[in-house]
Amino acid sequence: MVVAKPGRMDAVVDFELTEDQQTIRKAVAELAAKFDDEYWLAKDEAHEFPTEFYEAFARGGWLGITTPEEYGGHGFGITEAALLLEEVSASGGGMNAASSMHLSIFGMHPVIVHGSEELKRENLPRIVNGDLHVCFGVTEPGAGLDTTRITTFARRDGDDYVINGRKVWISKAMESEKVLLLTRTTKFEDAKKKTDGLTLFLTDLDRSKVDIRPIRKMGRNAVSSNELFIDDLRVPAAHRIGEEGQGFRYILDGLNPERMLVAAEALGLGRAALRRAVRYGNEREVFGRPIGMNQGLQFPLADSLARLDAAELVLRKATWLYDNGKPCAREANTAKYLCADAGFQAADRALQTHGGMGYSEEYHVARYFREARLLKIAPLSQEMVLNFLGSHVLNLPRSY
Amino acid sequence: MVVAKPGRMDAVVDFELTEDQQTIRKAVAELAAKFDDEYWLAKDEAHEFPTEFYEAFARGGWLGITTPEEYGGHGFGITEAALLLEEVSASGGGMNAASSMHLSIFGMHPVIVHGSEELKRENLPRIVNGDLHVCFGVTEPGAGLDTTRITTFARRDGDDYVINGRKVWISKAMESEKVLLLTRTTKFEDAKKKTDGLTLFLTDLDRSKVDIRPIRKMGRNAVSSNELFIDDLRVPAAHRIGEEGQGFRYILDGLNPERMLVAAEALGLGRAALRRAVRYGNEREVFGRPIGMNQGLQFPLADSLARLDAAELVLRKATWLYDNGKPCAREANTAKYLCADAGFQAADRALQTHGGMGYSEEYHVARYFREARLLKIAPLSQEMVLNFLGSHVLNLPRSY
Amino acid sequence: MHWKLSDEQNAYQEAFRDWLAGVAPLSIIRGWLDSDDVSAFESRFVADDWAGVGVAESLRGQGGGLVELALTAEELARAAAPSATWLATVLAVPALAGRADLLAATFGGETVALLVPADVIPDTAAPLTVDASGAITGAVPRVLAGGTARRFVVPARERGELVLRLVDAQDDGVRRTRRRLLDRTRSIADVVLDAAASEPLSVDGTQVLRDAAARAAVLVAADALGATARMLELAVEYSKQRKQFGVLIGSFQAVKHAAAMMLVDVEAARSVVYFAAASVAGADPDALLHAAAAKAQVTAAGVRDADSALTLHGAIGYTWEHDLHLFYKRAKLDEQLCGAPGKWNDLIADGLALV
Amino acid sequence: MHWKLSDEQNAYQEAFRDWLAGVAPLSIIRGWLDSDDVSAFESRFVADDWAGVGVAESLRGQGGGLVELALTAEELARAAAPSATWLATVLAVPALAGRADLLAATFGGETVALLVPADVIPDTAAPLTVDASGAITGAVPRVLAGGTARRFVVPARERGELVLRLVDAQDDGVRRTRRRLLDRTRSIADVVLDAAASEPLSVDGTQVLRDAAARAAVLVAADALGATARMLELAVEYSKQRKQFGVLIGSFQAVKHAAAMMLVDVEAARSVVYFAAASVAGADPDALLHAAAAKAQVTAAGVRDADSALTLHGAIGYTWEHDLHLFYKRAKLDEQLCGAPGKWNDLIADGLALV
Repeated sequence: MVVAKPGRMDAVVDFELTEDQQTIRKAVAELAAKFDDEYWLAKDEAHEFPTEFYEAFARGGWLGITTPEEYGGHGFGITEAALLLEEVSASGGGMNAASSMHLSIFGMHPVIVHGSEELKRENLPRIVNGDLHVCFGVTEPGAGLDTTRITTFARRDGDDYVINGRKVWISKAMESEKVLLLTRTTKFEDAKKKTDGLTLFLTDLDRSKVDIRPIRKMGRNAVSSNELFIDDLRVPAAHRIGEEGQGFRYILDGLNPERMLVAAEALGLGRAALRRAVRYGNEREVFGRPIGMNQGLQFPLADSLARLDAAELVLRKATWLYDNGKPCAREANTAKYLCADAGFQAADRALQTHGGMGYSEEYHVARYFREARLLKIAPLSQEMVLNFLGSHVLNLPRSY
Repeated sequence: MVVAKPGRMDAVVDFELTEDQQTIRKAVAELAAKFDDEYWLAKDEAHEFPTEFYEAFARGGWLGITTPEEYGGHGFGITEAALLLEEVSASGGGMNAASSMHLSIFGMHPVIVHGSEELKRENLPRIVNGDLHVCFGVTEPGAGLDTTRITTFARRDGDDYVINGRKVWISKAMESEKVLLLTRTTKFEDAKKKTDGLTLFLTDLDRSKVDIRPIRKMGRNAVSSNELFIDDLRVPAAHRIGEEGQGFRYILDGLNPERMLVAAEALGLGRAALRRAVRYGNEREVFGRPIGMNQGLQFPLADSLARLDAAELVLRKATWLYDNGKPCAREANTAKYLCADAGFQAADRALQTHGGMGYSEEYHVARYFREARLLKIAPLSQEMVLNFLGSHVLNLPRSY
Repeated sequence: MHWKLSDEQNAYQEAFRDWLAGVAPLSIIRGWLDSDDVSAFESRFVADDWAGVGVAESLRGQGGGLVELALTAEELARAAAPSATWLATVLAVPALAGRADLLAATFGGETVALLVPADVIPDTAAPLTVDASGAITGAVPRVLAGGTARRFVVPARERGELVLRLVDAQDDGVRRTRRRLLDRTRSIADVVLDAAASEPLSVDGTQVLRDAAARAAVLVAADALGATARMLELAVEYSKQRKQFGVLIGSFQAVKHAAAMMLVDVEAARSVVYFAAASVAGADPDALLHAAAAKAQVTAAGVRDADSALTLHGAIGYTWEHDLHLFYKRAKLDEQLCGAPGKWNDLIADGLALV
Repeated sequence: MHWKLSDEQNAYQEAFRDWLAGVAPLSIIRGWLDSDDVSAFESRFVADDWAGVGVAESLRGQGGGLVELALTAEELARAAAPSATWLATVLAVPALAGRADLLAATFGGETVALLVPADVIPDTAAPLTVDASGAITGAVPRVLAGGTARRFVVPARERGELVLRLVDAQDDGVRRTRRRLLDRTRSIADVVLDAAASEPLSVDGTQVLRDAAARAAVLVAADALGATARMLELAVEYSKQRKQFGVLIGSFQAVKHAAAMMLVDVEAARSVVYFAAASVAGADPDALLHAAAAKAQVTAAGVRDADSALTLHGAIGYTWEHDLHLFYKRAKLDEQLCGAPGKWNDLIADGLALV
């Protein structure tokens, strides 16, 4: 027995951020703070891309945080990327701010890992300096969450491919020069395995071949979400990423990071909402007494603070696992669920704390609330996370 | 013992709507159905008053449902008024539709009960035929929920009063010709009782004296919410309702009906959202199987249906009590809490059921969701309802 | 529309509540529960003539209907009084229609119970099989009042058809094993029939079981209502005497809001339960949906509110001496009794016309 | 950053879990609980040398710290093992610093406990008063392990200052009354001191109690984590064997989602508990807030998940024979033990800098 008993112990779990990480966090917060809530309110109302904000972060070199140094980036991991997007969101910029750069931060991962040297030299430095806007063309109306069901088809034609199909919920397509486009080069029914026969391209979003229609939506209106109608888009084979038919595998690598980054954005949004709620609770007086003195107001906010902290811990653990090359699907999905849940709840309670004023856009919590709601359905719904955990972690049988 | 034992019993509680009530319900639903979701989406996006809708209901004579017959109305009770607004909201018109006529339905209650014959003859028929739009000028930024704390002051000056002050969250002020305006004619600090010294007017909203500024808000955008800056508005004493100093009492009569009507609107909104969710669940197929077959989707919707039904029962009980001259504060407040809660939850679940599409305005649940959220804070927050019930029904001591 | 109970019903509720207060104060009930023998209460309940209330005169009852039964269930729960025998009987007795002898025996105190598991919706239990001689073999776990019933009404399949047959609990072919529940105010037993003799009952089995399901939903919901209402009373009382930091805890907004939310649930539950009772009694076409909503909503709220009450009481509520846990456990069991909310939600989902 | 326990700690957890499995399977534990005597377990726990794990060597412990204690708490709860004595001791023992004799006795099995109510945050309990002769008089309800402790560490006020004094539980001036809890794996007693003799303890009382509060929060949260993790295991196992309508209930989305939500809570709880443990152990300036968040969040989630587990089990979970209720009651008590979430939320609200 004694053998198993611990003697004097060293520090156990070290939850401290590294100095680099603390510096990143601080610097990002300071830069983001230059763009206040009024800026975001105006951009959201005008449905206008936050160019000034985006350029400031490009100038600061932040867009290349995860890009390898040989292409002008800093080569940091998901942990740092998550800190960046969390702070950007927490500044009050929320999803408008995060989505304006989200893809630049990690969307190029498949290109970095599987792209040709030429493709990388041509694109990555322009991503880093902010000159190149790219959108992510994966989701399709018919495919639901099973990406293997997409039908957008790339037909080989000499040195080119000719692509036809339809995509939906493509963020920032309006503002993008290029698209990271997932297609089928073998039809679902002809593929040996359902995950075979998908091919990924990084190519120009040629407006003469691609009709881009923005979707009217409830929030995050500074960055467009679009439907794409692709009609005979001709793409040189050189724009293909990696091998033909391997596209699904390339995308798959990015799923967990994607969930962690969205979790970070939800977390930041919750922090922003909570900050507003506390400020209002302290400033707003009714009968000479700040409403923040009411338990009925304090407890829900205290609970939200604790929930956000808990969600943050799971997120940090997930990014730490990923950056250390360990399996993290369980933690990444749990973090997405917890952060989206805690973030929305904080926004909802912040709105409630403001009473009638919460409904007015001028207090900004309404904007946070509209944006936070998105994260419970995108990039995948909370129910899908539960399905994943139930099936793949608890090994429960297939659902009815 | 036997004496107390029931012998053969007659029908006990009769929950059936009367024939009149069923007819009203049906007729309203049919008329409202002429204005579809696209109509409301367009009005909401354009921030445009639903004139066509309003006039259709005016032509149908519905605006006078509670107005006494001698003034052109039908003299029905709150039960019928609640059915009307519930169906209007449930049609998909939601709060935009309900708010366009809300005040015409019951807002004139103080005038009917306490107003001069002249005031009634002059205004009520025009309310009924829809020609006269009125808004309700009570809420003030400084007063919170304690109406006695308002400071808008009406100074007597010969046969007139001269009014100065500020109001907030005044629905439909932009579109209104007149305002039902609550003022103080004795300052709070000079009043014997805090509820004394308030005086109510029904007068013209003279744009040269009243600056009306719409509030940018999260939803219900077809009907404006406004701040009013009143600067030396001169009002003839003839526009005063009842006695000077008794205004608070006149308003008080209307509080419970107000809560019941808002509850009905929340209930209708929940029904509309649930209908959409069910339709989408049945239509939307993933892998050749309607998503409505998933328990994970079915149970929350089933639960929402049951909650809405429960809330409806409490609401019916409350309106029945009111129309039968019985105390109903407990039931009216409970109904407001339950309906706002169930209505928002149904909207939230409907949005979730739609997955990504729920976030798009084109599926309308996003609009319901934005509107349903309002009812958890207006006309009073859920927390205030709980405070009321805790203090006045459970007789718990004053809060800290 | 008409939104109140009749004076007669109010009078009945009051009289029954008074009777319970006299015959079964909690101090006495605790004695019965600890000794695991509630027969004293049950015989007194029969002797004082309450057993037939809410049962049609055609069934040798005293008239009245489901609303009276719901009032009875609510009061029994409010008193934490034993009720397995009563509930089992009122659910099973319609199966004895036309059998004057059995009905007389039943209201004389010989409990009759449906031989179905206590945790399923009565009409979804798997029927047993009858052989040519009318002997029945099969095992049914967790039968409400299964340990004390004198007779069982057994859903069985005969030539492919669902029928109800009567088995004498004292038949040699009947073995039963009491199962202890956390809530001791109700009792169940596993019952095994080993070629037990049975006689036919001349009622439409399908119909009787369907009615039993709807009635069970309403009565268990009424039980949860009674338990919750009582827990709210206890929590409010407590919060008016117990002080913290020198002030009554009832003055803390968090406490006040929690209590008010319980009140909201009780208010809603009362409307839902009596609406469903009237709807089932009046054979409204949607009666089953109304009953399902009552069962799913009210028992789920009961569980929620039981936790609130426990939290409002603090540690005192966790002590054996305090009465709260009697109602707490009762509310918890009500959630499962005669089908958990999820099972009733299935029914409601059908009402939604979801595929 | 570094996100895993050390190999040593994992080895310890495993070894302790194995020991529990061998010495205290549920069948044995149930026997102890029914006979209301857990001393057999407690002496074996001491004899096999677990008592000093996580206690500094300066206190005659075996080293390690709050993380090891949290691992111990989690495993004790996962096994539904008696833990009142252990918890009381690890919270009180720092008060004996420098008293080699008492420390030796303590780890020899003579339980020492703080004389504070089990349901308040330890450092918020009202101190008793000491007379000139050092005699203490006063009543303290619901003391953890109050019925079995050999010594009490008593927060007292002496010349306006908070001090800790030691009272021998066998002193004539000490009267104690056991209070039965619904969760029998923990025990409390009301303790009355009637001019009980006491001796001073040479520690900073305020500091010791503040530490005790933070440690209590972490350890009760760890207990809730262990109980919840075990309930999740039980629910998942059950849903993989139990069939309904011919399919495993685990395949119903409603069941799957409920179980997955429990998993999410457990995942979060584990991060929160061990983060708080490390934070308190490392005397992080925000340590108390971290501990408060752990107590408030994890024990509240435990209650939520206990209900989910019960629902997933259906009626079977309500039967005395089934083990679920042991963990269910444990999770419920953890919510109240050492301060309900509301009390800890007060602390967190301060952290929000709300007025």
